[in-house]
Amino acid sequence: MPYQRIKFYQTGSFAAGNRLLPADLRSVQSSATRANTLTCGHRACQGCGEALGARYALDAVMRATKGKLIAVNATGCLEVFSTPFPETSWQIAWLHSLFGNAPAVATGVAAALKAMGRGDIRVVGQGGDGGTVDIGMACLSGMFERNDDVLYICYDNQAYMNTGVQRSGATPPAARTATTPAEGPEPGNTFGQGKNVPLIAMAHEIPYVATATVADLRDLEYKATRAMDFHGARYLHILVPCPLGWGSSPADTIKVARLAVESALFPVFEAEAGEVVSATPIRRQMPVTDYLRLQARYAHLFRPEERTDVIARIQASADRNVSRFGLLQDHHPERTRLALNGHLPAEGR
Amino acid sequence: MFQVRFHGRGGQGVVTAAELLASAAFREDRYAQAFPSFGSERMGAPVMSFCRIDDKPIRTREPVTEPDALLIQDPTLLHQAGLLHGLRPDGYVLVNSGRDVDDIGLAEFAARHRGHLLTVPATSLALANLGRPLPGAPMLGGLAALTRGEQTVGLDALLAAITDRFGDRPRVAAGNSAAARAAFDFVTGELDELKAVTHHA
Amino acid sequence: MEKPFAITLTPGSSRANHTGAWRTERPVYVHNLPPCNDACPAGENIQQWLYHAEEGDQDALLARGDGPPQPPAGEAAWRQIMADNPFPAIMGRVCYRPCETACNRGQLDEAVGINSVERFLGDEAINRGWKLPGALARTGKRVLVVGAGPSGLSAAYHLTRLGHSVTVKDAGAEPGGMMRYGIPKYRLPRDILDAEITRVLDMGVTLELNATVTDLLAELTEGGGTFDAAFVAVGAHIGKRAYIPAGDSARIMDAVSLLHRVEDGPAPMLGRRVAVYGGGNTALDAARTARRLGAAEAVVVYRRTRDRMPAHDIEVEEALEEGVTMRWLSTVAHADDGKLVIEKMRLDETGFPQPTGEFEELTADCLVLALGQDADLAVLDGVPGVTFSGGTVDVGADLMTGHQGIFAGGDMVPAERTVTVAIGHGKKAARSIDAWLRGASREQAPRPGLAGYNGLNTWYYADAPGTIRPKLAAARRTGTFDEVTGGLDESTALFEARRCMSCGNCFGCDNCYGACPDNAVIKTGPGGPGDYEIDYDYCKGCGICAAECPCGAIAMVPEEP
Amino acid sequence: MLKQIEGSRAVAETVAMCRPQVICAYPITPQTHIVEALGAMVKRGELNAEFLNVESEFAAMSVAIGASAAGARAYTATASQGLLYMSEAVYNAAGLGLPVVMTVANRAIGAPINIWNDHSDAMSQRDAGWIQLYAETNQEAADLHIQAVRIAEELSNPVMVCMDGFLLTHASERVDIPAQAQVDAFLPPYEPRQVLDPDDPVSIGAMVGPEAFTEVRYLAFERMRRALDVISGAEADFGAQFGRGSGGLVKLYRTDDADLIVVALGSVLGTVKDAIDELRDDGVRAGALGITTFRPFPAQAVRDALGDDDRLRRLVVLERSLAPGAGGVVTADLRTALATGDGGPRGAIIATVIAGLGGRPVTRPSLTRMLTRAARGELPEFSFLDLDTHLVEGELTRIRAARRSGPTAENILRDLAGRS
Repeated sequence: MPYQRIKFYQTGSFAAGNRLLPADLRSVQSSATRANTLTCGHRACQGCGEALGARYALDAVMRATKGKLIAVNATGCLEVFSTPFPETSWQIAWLHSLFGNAPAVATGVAAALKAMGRGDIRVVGQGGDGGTVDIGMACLSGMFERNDDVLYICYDNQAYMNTGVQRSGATPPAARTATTPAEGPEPGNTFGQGKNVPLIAMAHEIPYVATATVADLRDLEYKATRAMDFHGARYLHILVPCPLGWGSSPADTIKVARLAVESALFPVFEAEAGEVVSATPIRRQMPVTDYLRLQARYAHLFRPEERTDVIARIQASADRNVSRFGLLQDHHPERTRLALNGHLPAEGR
Repeated sequence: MFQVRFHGRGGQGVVTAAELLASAAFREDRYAQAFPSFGSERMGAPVMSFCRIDDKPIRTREPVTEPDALLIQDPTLLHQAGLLHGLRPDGYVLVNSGRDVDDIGLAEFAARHRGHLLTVPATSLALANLGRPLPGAPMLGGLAALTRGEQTVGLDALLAAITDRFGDRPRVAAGNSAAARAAFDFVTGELDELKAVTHHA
Repeated sequence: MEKPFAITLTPGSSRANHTGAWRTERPVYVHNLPPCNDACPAGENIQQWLYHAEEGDQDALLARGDGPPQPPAGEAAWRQIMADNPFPAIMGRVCYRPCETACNRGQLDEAVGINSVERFLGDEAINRGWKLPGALARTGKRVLVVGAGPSGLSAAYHLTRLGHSVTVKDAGAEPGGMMRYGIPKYRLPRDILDAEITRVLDMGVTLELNATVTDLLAELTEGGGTFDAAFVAVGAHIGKRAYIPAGDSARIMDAVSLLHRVEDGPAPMLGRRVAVYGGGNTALDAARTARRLGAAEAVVVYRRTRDRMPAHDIEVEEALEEGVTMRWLSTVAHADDGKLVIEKMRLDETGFPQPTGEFEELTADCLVLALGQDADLAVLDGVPGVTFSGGTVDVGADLMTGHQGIFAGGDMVPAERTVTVAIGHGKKAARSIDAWLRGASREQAPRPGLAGYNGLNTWYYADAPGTIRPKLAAARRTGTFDEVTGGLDESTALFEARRCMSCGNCFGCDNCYGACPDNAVIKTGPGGPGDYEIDYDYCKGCGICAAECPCGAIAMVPEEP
Repeated sequence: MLKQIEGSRAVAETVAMCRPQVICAYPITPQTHIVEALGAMVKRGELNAEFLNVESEFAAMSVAIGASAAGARAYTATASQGLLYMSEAVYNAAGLGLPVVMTVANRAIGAPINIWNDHSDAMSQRDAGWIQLYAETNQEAADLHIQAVRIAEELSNPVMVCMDGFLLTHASERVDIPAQAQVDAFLPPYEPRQVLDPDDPVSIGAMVGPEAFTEVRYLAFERMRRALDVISGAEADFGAQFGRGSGGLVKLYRTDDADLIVVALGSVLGTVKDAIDELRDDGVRAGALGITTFRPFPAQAVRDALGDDDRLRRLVVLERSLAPGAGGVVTADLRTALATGDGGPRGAIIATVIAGLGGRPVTRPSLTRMLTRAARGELPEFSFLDLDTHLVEGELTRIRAARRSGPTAENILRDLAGRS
């Protein structure tokens, strides 16, 4: 099912379902027979973006693989809330080993399947941002470098939520965490830190890298499905808001993710063999403050007085994304590629 | 039990030499044990390896401290402290050198170990036959001659071991074998000469 | 598989853990009142019929082989309109569209072209000859309707559907009242008018034309007549007269009679220059008609300014397009042969026009007065209990006059005088009469809350600007009475219908089903409105479903302790 | 088939015959020759398996965990720092009950960095839940791998085969390499107890709280108890199949009438046996008890081996690792074994001798000297073999003299240099 913006107008073009679409163009999540890989009764917080993102992604992969799927999970919120003895919320073959080794364990599963002649079964490795960009980075890079036949999915909620919201390598600048408190002249996380794992993944020139959020289900499902068209190492980075850690309302989980995209703070794109091939254009660009204000982790930017200086730096990074990925035009892969590879002037450099 | 200690420099193949000797002994239905002086030495550094040969299983794993034979693959090591340390009174010493024992400053030692200390131009023999300065095989050929194969190994077993070791590279096998045979003949000749001299005296 | 204790678990076993206990608020599906429905004087369920219309008739998008062939959804939409309003084709032309003014989409890009879709459906019904469902069982009750205007015909239509026998008596030669004698052809072609009236009559309504009711009570059973109840809607056909000093030869007529004569008599000779005095829709109709009757100049003289004009903007725009000119802040002080004396006015702080004493001349062969209309209340004169005030009949909320069994509506009761309002009165009266005949008092269903713009999540709606209806070129208008505004074709009508955001009512987008982190929304059907249930065993009450519902059809309500 | 062969090569060839499906490794001295050989076999197509060059030992064990959970026979090898680096995954493999087999080419642990042999690495993982087998010779090293695969899969528990780095891995000696048919006959195909299967999905690796964690651990303890029988069973079957004794729980050497018994693990037993013969020639009734299976600790087998009459016995535990602040790791287990259960000698006098740390040769003369003292009852309860007392005294004096005396290791090296 190729992902396409709906070309004809009718109510709810971007909604999960839509009775006016032929069944094969409706989303996996709209199907009454979706796999529900992560089912009811899990112990995630109210409005958990990770629970949502995991089901979105894995249900799509389950459809793409006709149910022939094995998932490997890093330690973290997802693992803890889904499998506390004696109950599991997973309805697929699922293995949890350690915090930092999910990519390697997934590699082992894939290698075993190959050795046993079960190439029909596909493997997904998954973890949070801590397990991916920090403690799991070596294993992830190794999996990429060997081009093992694994799709690795990072559910990025931008901090160590499982342990009580400590700063991770994916925590954005100025965000408050338990280890980057809103104190002192530069409150929250320091500017100029953190790593962009999608770009690092692209540097490995693996077949497929993509970013997505829980705000655009159709885009996310397309990418999870597209990833399964490839063999070798693939990486999907999904932004999943965390009401607890971000201090946002549980009801706003999807809204916050949407604003992250519409403000250009989280560029949504896909790359093949190290080259960006498409960037999802922003529908209506929003100022970053619309995004920041919804989250208590940024409250110090607005109270007691508004930190216009800090907000300006954040806006600058959003603007940089706009020019870097060409987020404001209907996507021009060539232009985006050039910008990303530094051949075009990009703002905020 | 016959114990050999090999002295050489990293890259000269002392470990291979020890293993070749062991494997030759194995061919003669004897028990053998070969192992390097386990180190992280790099190319050119002084290194040792060991070989034990016995008629019954060998259990000990300690380094050879009282060798029955010393194979010195590089004469520049001769004046290294403790090189000859622990050599048994009736032990053998074979030095890789084109010069006479007297010229390498071992005259006095040679006098005490008459017929047990010899030099053999292993490197030049290797160059001549193999085309590479690897003295391992000729040194073993020399040892076989020096010990008359009694306590160590016979030439045939040695040549078989060499052929087997380099089985996948026939040219190398042939070269090493030829070098070993040449060294065997050379040492045999030297010994006959000594015998003759003794006879005249 | 023999599973190692505790380390390895059975899939889906967490369903034993009922997380519903975490909930402090629960989501519930609601139906809120869309602003269009709220604003419709005829009480149409616009959101509902647009929903049907969205699917289109031979919808190429649905003809992809999935599912059985769809019934003509356009017909379903039309029936939905007909439940409240018997004249979609007329509405689609003459209604002043309060629905579109209220439409939430207006705050996103442009209001949905409800009126144009209604017209498309109305025309489709005429062209395809769609039939109405049969009426309910006959009640044996007889109702007299006085006046065959929009209000009377609407009442007749609804009463008939309710099973009553209806006779309509009208003083005119043709049915339709103001729709025929007040609205010019170029706004409402007569074939359309006739077709929709005929459809009503074909239901078995008895129509008596040229029949003026002189003794209403005599018609009723109480007066020895045969009717159990009456609905009076004779409209307001008497043009207001104002005293204007005029010379003997001055040619003055009123707009109402002008429009009436254009319809059924020899068209009056107006001359080259025509002045129309007044600021209402009728004034503009008169001016535009004058142009079509050959007047080179048509000037509208109005005492106030444009922003204070009671006429609707569309009318003013179209009039200006057709070369009609305006004289603001002016009154006619004196009329003479071939010329008028105009006094300039100014607005005082209360916005009331005051004379300035400045005069000027305006050449005009004829002066048309469009100063409003009065209702002919004669039919109700002397009926016991019936009272009047300000030239209109006093009625209750159920449109019943002071006399039991006699109801009134349309232009003769206090209300905005539009066709749509009149049609609404007809429906309301019909229901009241039905209730009265059954000896019941009609209880109003409680009005649900209004579905405001802030309750929507508009991100989910595709960007879609509105469709412009084709218009007859201004040059070709003045010569003829051809219809000015064109209609939409099927694709553009479908497009317009699909711009509806279904405010306050589920349209089956599956968002709640998809967006629940706890899989606590159950799909009970293929995915249409109301095909969902909340599984309160697992719903943690996060509220994402409500927040992400595009049309605001889910509400979060506190859990009772 | 008899071969004069390097230990690493012998192990590689034997492991290949066990038909591993996934082999993963990260290079570390002295394990390299084993995985190099296996890698070559896979490349040449002689061995039908997936060979992965991973980025760390942590990844190596993680790949093995994934492969094993997916139902494949998984093998890896490491040593020293590598074993510590994968330690988290080592515990995890055991916790998940995955029958991974791993060779540990025993080597010391830094700092100071040291590539030579002792048992510090394996001993550091003794409580990881793995079965630990120690090879005395390269023949046994090879044979133990065949048994390890069978034991691991029968119990669904990982097995570590420990062979002394360099002393065995790099030593060329006579080894009887079995025929593939023999190995196949001894090793049934892998039938996993639990497996990741999309057609019969399960969640492996749940989080277990206080309500059940103790029970999970108890079951692991029970499994280890059962392992004692399984290991003995494997030893017996192996003997029947291959016609030679290898593996098992413990091995005895001239212990029948012995009243001086050396307890040791691994290749040092060879030199110990020579020393014992020498002592016997001098009339000392000495013997040796080799512990092949260190985890689970074969307490009963040890008690039985040492006899239960009232004769006074002196036990010398030769430790190849040091538990700083405690003493000897093996000694502690031995004392527990003798203090509990049925039988076993009463009042045995136990002396711990730390020997052969970081590649220090354990020579027969030193052993003989030490054991002679032991026989005379002159051996202290705890001592180091061949400790350069002069050297350490020098450093200790220096430390007492000045607080900031610099790194001990470097000072010692300076002293050594100064001496020669």
